[in-house]
Formats: sequence, C-alpha cells, structure tokens
Amino acid sequence: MKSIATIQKEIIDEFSLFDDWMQRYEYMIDLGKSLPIIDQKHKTDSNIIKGCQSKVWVYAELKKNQVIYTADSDAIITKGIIALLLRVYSKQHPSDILKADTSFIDKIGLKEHLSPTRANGLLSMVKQLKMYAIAYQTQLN
Amino acid sequence: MKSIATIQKEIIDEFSLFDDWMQRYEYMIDLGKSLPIIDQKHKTDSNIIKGCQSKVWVYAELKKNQVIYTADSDAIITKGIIALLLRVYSKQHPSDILKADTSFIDKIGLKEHLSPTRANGLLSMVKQLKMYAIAYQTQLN
Amino acid sequence: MIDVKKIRDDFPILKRKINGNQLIYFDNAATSQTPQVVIDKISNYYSNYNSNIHRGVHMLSQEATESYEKSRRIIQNQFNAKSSNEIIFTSGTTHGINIVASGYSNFLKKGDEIILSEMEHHSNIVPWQMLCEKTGAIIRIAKMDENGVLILDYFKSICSNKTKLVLVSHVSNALGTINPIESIISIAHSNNAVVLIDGAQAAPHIKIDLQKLDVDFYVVSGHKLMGPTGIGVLYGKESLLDMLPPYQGGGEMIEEVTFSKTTYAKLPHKFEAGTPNISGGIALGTAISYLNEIGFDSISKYEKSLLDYSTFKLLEIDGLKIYGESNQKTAVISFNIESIHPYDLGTILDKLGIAVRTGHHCAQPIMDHFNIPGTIRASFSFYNTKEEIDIMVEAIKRAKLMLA
Amino acid sequence: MIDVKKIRDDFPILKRKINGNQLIYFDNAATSQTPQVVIDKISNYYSNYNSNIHRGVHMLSQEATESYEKSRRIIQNQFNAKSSNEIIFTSGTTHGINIVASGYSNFLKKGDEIILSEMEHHSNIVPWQMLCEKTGAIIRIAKMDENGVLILDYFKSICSNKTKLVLVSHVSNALGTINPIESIISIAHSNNAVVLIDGAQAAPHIKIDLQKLDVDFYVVSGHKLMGPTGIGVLYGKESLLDMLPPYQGGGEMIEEVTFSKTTYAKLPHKFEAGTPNISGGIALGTAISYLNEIGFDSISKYEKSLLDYSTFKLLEIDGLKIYGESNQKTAVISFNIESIHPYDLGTILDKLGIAVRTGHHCAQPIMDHFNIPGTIRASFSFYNTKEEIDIMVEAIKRAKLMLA
Ligand SMILES: Cc1ncc(COP(=O)(O)O)c(C=O)c1O
Ligand SMILES: Cc1ncc(COP(=O)(O)O)c(C=O)c1O
Repeated sequence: MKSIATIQKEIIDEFSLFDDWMQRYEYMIDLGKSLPIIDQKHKTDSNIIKGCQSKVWVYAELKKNQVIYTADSDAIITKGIIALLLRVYSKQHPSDILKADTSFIDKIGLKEHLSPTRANGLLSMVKQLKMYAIAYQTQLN
Repeated sequence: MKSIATIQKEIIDEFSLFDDWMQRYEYMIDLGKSLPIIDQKHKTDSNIIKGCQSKVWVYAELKKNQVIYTADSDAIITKGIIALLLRVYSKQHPSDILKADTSFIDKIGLKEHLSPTRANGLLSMVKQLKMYAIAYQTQLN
Repeated sequence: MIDVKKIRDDFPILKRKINGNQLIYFDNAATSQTPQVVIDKISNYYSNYNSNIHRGVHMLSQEATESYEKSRRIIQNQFNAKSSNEIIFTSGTTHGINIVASGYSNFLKKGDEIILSEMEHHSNIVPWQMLCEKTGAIIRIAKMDENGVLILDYFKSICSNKTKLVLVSHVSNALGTINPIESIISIAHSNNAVVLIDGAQAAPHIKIDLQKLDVDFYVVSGHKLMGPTGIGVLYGKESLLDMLPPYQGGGEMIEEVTFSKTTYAKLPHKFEAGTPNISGGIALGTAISYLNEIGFDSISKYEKSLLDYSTFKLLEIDGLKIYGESNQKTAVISFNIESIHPYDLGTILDKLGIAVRTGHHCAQPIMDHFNIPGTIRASFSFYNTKEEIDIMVEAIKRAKLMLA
Repeated sequence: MIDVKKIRDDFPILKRKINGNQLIYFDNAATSQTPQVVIDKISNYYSNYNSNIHRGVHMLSQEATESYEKSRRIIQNQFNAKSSNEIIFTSGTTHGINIVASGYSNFLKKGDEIILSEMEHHSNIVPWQMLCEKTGAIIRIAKMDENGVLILDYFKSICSNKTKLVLVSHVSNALGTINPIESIISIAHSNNAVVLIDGAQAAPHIKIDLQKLDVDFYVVSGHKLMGPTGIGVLYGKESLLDMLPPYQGGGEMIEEVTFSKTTYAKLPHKFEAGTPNISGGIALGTAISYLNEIGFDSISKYEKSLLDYSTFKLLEIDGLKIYGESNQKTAVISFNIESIHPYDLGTILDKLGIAVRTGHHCAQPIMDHFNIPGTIRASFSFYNTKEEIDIMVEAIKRAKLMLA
C-alpha cells in the first residue's frame, strides 16, 4: 500500500498539470461522479456530517488494520473532494491517518474549501474521518 | 412686567460684551452665587429634576396669574444657568412660558448646555419649568 | 430615475476583482454593501469624536451623544414613528425580536396562541419557540401556497381571541414575497393580538410608514440597510415598550442603583443597557440619509426592473425553477436547476466572481415546504445592473454544462 | 519602554483641538481611543470584503469569516483560553454579564446566595438583581474599606456553601483598585461557587491569563481595548458554557429548525444569534494585536509612572481628596475638591480642552459608601504624558479660583 505522503504527492503532481480553476473543477466533478457508491444502509442520519451545506455521509470499517472509508454527498463538487480525501485516507492504518495533514488541499489550489465557513464542510469531513481513525486506533491498542 | 422676548434680548446683549468663555462662565458663576435661595421645605426629593448630573430642585407657585419659580442646585454653574432661566421664565403668564423657546442659550454662547447628554440637565430643567406652566395653565382655564 | 453608474462609484467594494473577474454582488439580502459616506462617517467618528455617550460633560462626549441621538431622529423620521422614544437601538433584527419575545414571557400563559408565518427567518422563529417553552403558549403556523404567498383566508381562520401575538416578516428573505401586512395587522388587531413585523428585508427596499401601518413592533438590521454590522432598530409603540420589562441590566438603562432597589430609566434607554454601538448607530443614520437621497421610489422602481429582467432571463434556462412567484416581490430570486445541487452551482458562480447565496437561507421551514435542501438566491440592490444579470445567466449556463 | 511621541501619532484623535486648546483625553476608563490601524481595518473591511459570514460559499463571505474567526483566535491567545469555543463575541461587557446572569436563572433557587463586591459597576449589579428577583436568590455584599480596598477577610466570612456565584470586577472603574481576584477565585472555588470576573477595566492595562487564573467567566469590552464600539468578549469555561442555555434565539445559533423542534448549534455559535458585529469583531483582533505589539509590560510600567506622578501632583492641591488609595491600582484617579461640585470642575476643565469624567461613574454604591454625589475621574492610557498631567493640574488650580 502506498503511504499517505506518496498519495498526496501524486495528487499534487496531477493537479499541477491544470492551467486554471476550470480544469481543476472539471476534474473534481469527474472524480465526484466516479466516487464508488456507499452502501445504502450506511446512508443514515447518524452518519451525516453536520456543518456542511451539502449532505455528506461517511462510514468506516476496519479491515486488516486498515480503515476503509465509504462516503457520499448530494453535491457533486463535494463528492469530488470526498473522492480525493478517501484516496488519501482510506485503506491506511489508523495511526497514519491521525498523523496526516491537509496541506495538500492548499497545494492543489482548493484552499477555499479549507476556510472555516461552515458552508464548506471539508474540515468537518476530515475531522469525521479522524474520529473514525481514533475509534479504530483505540480498538487496536 | 417685561416680556420674555425682551428679557432674552437683554441677556443676549449683556453676554455680547464678553470676549471669551472665561468671562461668560465667571458671570454665570456670579449669577449662581446670587440665586435667591429656595425655601428649604421645597427642596424635597419629589422636586428634584431627574437626568441632571448635579442635583436640581425646582418649585413653582401661581401668584396673580404669574408663575413664580424658585430653584436650587448643588453645582454652581448649574445654579447660574437656573438663574438665567428663572430671569426669563419666572413671573410670566403660563401661556407665555409655554410659547417661549430656548434659542437665547445658543446665542449667548452656552450651546453646550443644550446638548442632549443627560449629564447636562438644561433641557430637563426647561421641560420641568414648562410642566409647571402647563399645570397652572390648566388651572387658569 | 437611478443613475447606476454614478451610484456604483459610491461603493468601493464594487471595484473588487474575484478570481480575476469583476465582482458581481448578488447577495444583498444577506448583507448590503456600504457606501463611502458611511465608511467615512465611521472613520471620522473614531478620528475626531470617539467617546462614551450620555454621561460625559466633555466636548467629545457631547458631540458623540448629539450624533447618536440625531441618528435616532433620522430613523424616527424615516419610518415615521411618533416619538424618538420608540426607536430602540439594537445590535440587529435578531436582538430586537429577542427583546420583545423575552419581554412577553411575563404576559403569556398556557393555552395562549401565537401565530408565525411559514416563511419566517429562524430569527423570527426560535425566540418565539423559546417563549412558548417558558410559558406554555402554542405556536400556530400561517401557511403559504405553492407560489410562496401567504394564504390570508387561512390566517384569518386561525386568528382568534386566543391569539396574543402575530409574528410575520414584511418580506421573506428566501422568496422575496411581500406580505400583505396591512391586512394581517388589521385582522390581528380586530382580535386584540399584538403584531411584530420583521422588516429586515423590507426596509432596504420599501418606504415604511409605521404610524400608517399601525404596527406594534417593527425590527430592522443596519447591515442590510447600507449601514454597518452590529446595529439595528427595534420600533415599538411607546405604551407597549413602557409595559415590557427591560431586557438587559446594566449601565445606561437605570436611573438609580442601590443594592436594595434599582429603578429603570425611561425610554429609549431602558432597553439600551451598556455602552451601545455608538459608531454603528451614528453611521446607520448616515446610511438611511443616503438611501433617502436616492429615494425609495426610484429604488423600488429600479429594483423591480432588475427583478423582471432577471426572472425573464433565468426562465429561459432549461430546467430552472423559481421558488416564490408572488406578484408582490422585492428583487430576490430563489431558484434551482434540475438535478444540480445549489452548493455546486454557487461554487462555480463564485469562481466566476458572482456572489450568490446557497442553502436554506435560515428559513428551513420554507425548504421543507418545497421539499428541497436549499436554493440558489440572487438578491439585487439598486447598484446592480442588467449587464451583471446577463453575466450571471451566461455563468449559470456554463456551470450547467460543467455539472451536467 | 514606551515611545509616547511615536505612539501618539497612531491616534488621529489626539490631534483634536477643543475650544482652541489641544485635546487632553483623560477619559480612557469610559472609552479608549482608537489607533489608525484599527480604523483602517474597519474601512478596509467595508471597502473590500464586507459580507455575511459562516454560511456563504462565495469569496467575500469566506474572507470575512476567516478574518472574524482569526480574530477569535487572537483573543483566545491573548487571554490564554484553552479553546476558541470559549471565546464568545458579545456587544460588550454588559451583554456578556447578561448572558451569564440570564443563564443561571435555571440553576439558582430560593435561599441561594450570590456575592457582589461593593465596588461593582451597575452592569455587574443590575443583571444579578434581576436574576435574584426571578429565582429568590439573595445578594450579599463584599465590603471594601476606606481606601477602596476589598476586605478579603470579610469576603471569606460571607462565602459559604450557600454561595453559588461570585461577581467581582478585576479593576474598579471608579477607583482604579485592582482586586485580589486570585484569592477571591480560590476562596470561591473552595466553596464550589462559580466566579465571574468583570475585566472591563483590567484587560486594557494588565496581561490576563485565564487558564492560570482558573476563572469561570471573564468579560471585557472592545471599546475600552482600543477597539470599536459594539463589540466585546465573554469568556467561559467550555463545560459551563455548554451547560448554560442559549441567551438569544435566531440565525447562526441553531443547527436545525422545524416548527416542532429546534436543535442548537455548538459553541461558540450557540451564544452568537443573528448576524454579529462582523467589522467590530475583526477590528477588535487588530486592536489587541496592536496592544500586544506595544507590550503589556511596557504599558503597565508606563501607566504606573503616570499614576504616581499625577497622584503626587494632585495631592499638592489644597483641599483635594483622592478616593481609592489602594497600593494596587491602575492609572485611574478619582478625586474631589472641597466645596466644589465635580460637575462644575468638569465643565471648566472641558472648556480648557481636558476630558475627564464626572459623576457616579455607574457605580452609585461606591458613592454611597463615601457619601458623595460623585467624583472627578482622570483615567490615563499609555498615550498620555506627564506634560498633559501638568496642564491638568494647572487647569484645576485655575478652575478652583473661578469656582471658589
Ligand atoms: C468595570 C466595568 N464594568 C462594566 C462596564 C460596562 O461596559 P460596557 O458599557 O462596555 O458594556 C464598564 C464600563 O463602563 C466598567 O468599567
Ligand atoms: C427576514 C429576516 N429576518 C431576520 C434576519 C436576521 O437579521 P440579523 O442577522 O441581522 O439579526 C434576517 C437576515 O438574515 C432576515 O432576512
């Protein structure tokens, strides 16, 4: 399995090919469309992340010491961001997830999604991903 | 009896002799010192005017269809202002008092005392003088 | 008529570039932009006569007090209140509503009813829910129809002698609907109910005559009125304000304090505890004078033309649905495009320099009514132009292609 | 050390002439003056990114939100709060106290006791009187001695397990006394009482470490902290803020609203209903950064030198009595001159360009204690100078002659 740092580096490299925001967003929208669908039974109210303008559902399981995330959103750009996050965080060891930072979001020109406006739930999403990691980390100890 | 307008004119003329605020204030302080003393029995809490930083007592009687005001204050500049006001308003017919305005205060360079700050109770004083006039006016009708 | 080119020069922010594009600001229902005269008034206050008011004998304090109280009178005249005692400075519409809602906890009892319209902003819902929790009074909802128009007959049918309070917005922030508040007030009054009108969205666009309306309470926000943030106005009839208990305790709102007994100051100070937002109050007067110089007739007429034009142009877009189709509207358009999430569209428009609002607009019950997660809301002001609307329409088409 | 000449250039108002004289501003305890960086921050906000915060996807809204939340973190760091959730923006000290006092009406019952010091500002008296009226709790007074110093032994003697709340100012606005809040907090806590410290007069002059103090609630006003009017801060320990009910209902402070059920947002938003004073919050951060650049050590030391100098000079005046003679004071001097009314002296000083405050300073119980109608209060800031004090002393002598 690739390390989180490696994946982040790959994403930064991919995005560096784009000339402008249009291309970046079109790519994100494509990513959003290709996000594997979350199992319908996990799309429950208790799995909704509060504080996002679009609805976001996140679910996680521990398999072979790796956290496997699945997620969905009703907004396509949000789905694109989720796809990026899952590419970085999913299938990693909880302790690695907890150490990871989000600076790659800034580096790929999506800084606006890191802003503390509650409208943009990216920070809430990352927080939720890490909550799962904490929970599973405890389980592993 | 002189009319209110005449008295106001006289006061304006007197003050026009002063070169600066110092002289005006010294004169006011002198006026304050010479304010005839209010009867002690009228210096009651119910005769205090609210909204002045210094305490002001005002009392009024009707004699021969004229309102006779007496007043006092614990601050000397306030007493000076009262002295000016009483010179204008006292011993006048209630209806004349009700018609009178306070623009002479501005004309004698004491505009600051007309400001709506509650610290400066001149407007409250005038209001109280007029309240008495209204009351006695009703009595005369 | 409006000389929009000249007016735009009054607003420095309209020169901003966003992501390389000229800013197009269509989020006026959230917060209006601020003309240079208002900005200057604030700078001038802090540079020349910043001071605590009402109790100072010194010149700065007198100047600040005079400006603040002058502003109160400007507001009184603007809204035609009977007395300046009826003009209470607040920190905004929300604060104003809370003063009234909190005050009525002394006067409502179990089983009393209050009526809210279905299109209220959360600020005109939650304080009343809190009031009902305290008192046991019951909320009844005045419904609206599919066009986002209040159903007056229905309102009439639920308004009775049990109704103590009627709480309705003059204009819906999410739909733009102008409510028939004259009828609402008269129906309510004939049932001896007291009426609070949330005027946050009306005051910037419509000339308001409080005495003619005979409304009991009316609330507005400065930051929607070309004024600064942190300031607003609660109007109340003097007799009602006299009756209500003070909301906050503190300096300014008292006449005398001893540990055994405190007497409260007269109106308007009774409701203005503590050092107020002095620069905000002063600048709000300037903002209202500015609006008046342009003239509410001109403003209404011009904004109506923007509304009509944008409605026409937007409806040309395939799959676009407008929410709120009353024939009495301010220049607010709430819409969705089939199978596109408002957040996605808003994000792309932002990239193109166009500021619209997306989401529930603090009016979730409206969203529930239409069974949608939210809308995209473009809200116009007199400094906006048809050219800007054209650019938005093109941008929406482009975003639609991207998101499809 | 302070370069006062350079610092004075930061404050445009200090160039004002009053009645032909250079303004001497000694009313800092009422409201501090505003440095140009703060004024510029406000202008800049309205000229470049004025927008409603927290819910907008567009750039202006994001910039405004970021600045506002950055300011919250500046404040958190300045006062060393554990979390930015503990920093609630208010409209001022009075508002902050009212939030807490109103919240405790759910938690006090008849016979419970609360302790106020005798030297509280009305804003830290009246809200608690209102609370006691609602709950039947009883106010006990922590007395001070003839020097205006809190009698700690007496406080200890009235603090018991009946005591639920202790409400004391860090610094008295009328006397300048710095209270021993560390001891007060520890005595209160050993009785399981919750402590609110009114820091309005302390925060501008003393570095405050909330975690070290272990205080439960702490309140300040922006307009005394070189910031704008209409903004302040309530600090509360997270667990206590979590426990308190929301104060106002409205937008921002909710998570979800339906007519049947509303859930409240998390801290700090739970207490920030409605559109806040955005420019005020942002500019307060700038003001605090400005103070920090000068440094609280330098400020305290320099202001102490002004206090010592002015005390020495004033006491040379015949018949002058100073109220508040603690050896722990901020740079506030409250005084009277035999047989002269404070209002008269204040009026003459104003004519000479000197702004002092006269009256009861919203602390009538203190005046009752000393059996006087009021005092003249000169309160200094780090931009004041000894030369200004000399001018005031001469002016007082002159006024004395006029008024004698
Ligand atoms: C000690 C103290 N407490 C409370 C206040 C009230 O502050 P504000 O008027 O800013 O709410 C003041 C200021 O006047 C004060 O000096
Ligand atoms: C109709 C309506 N009511 C109330 C409010 C709340 O106003 P504020 O946030 O200024 O208190 C708003 C604005 O958001 C509004 O549009």
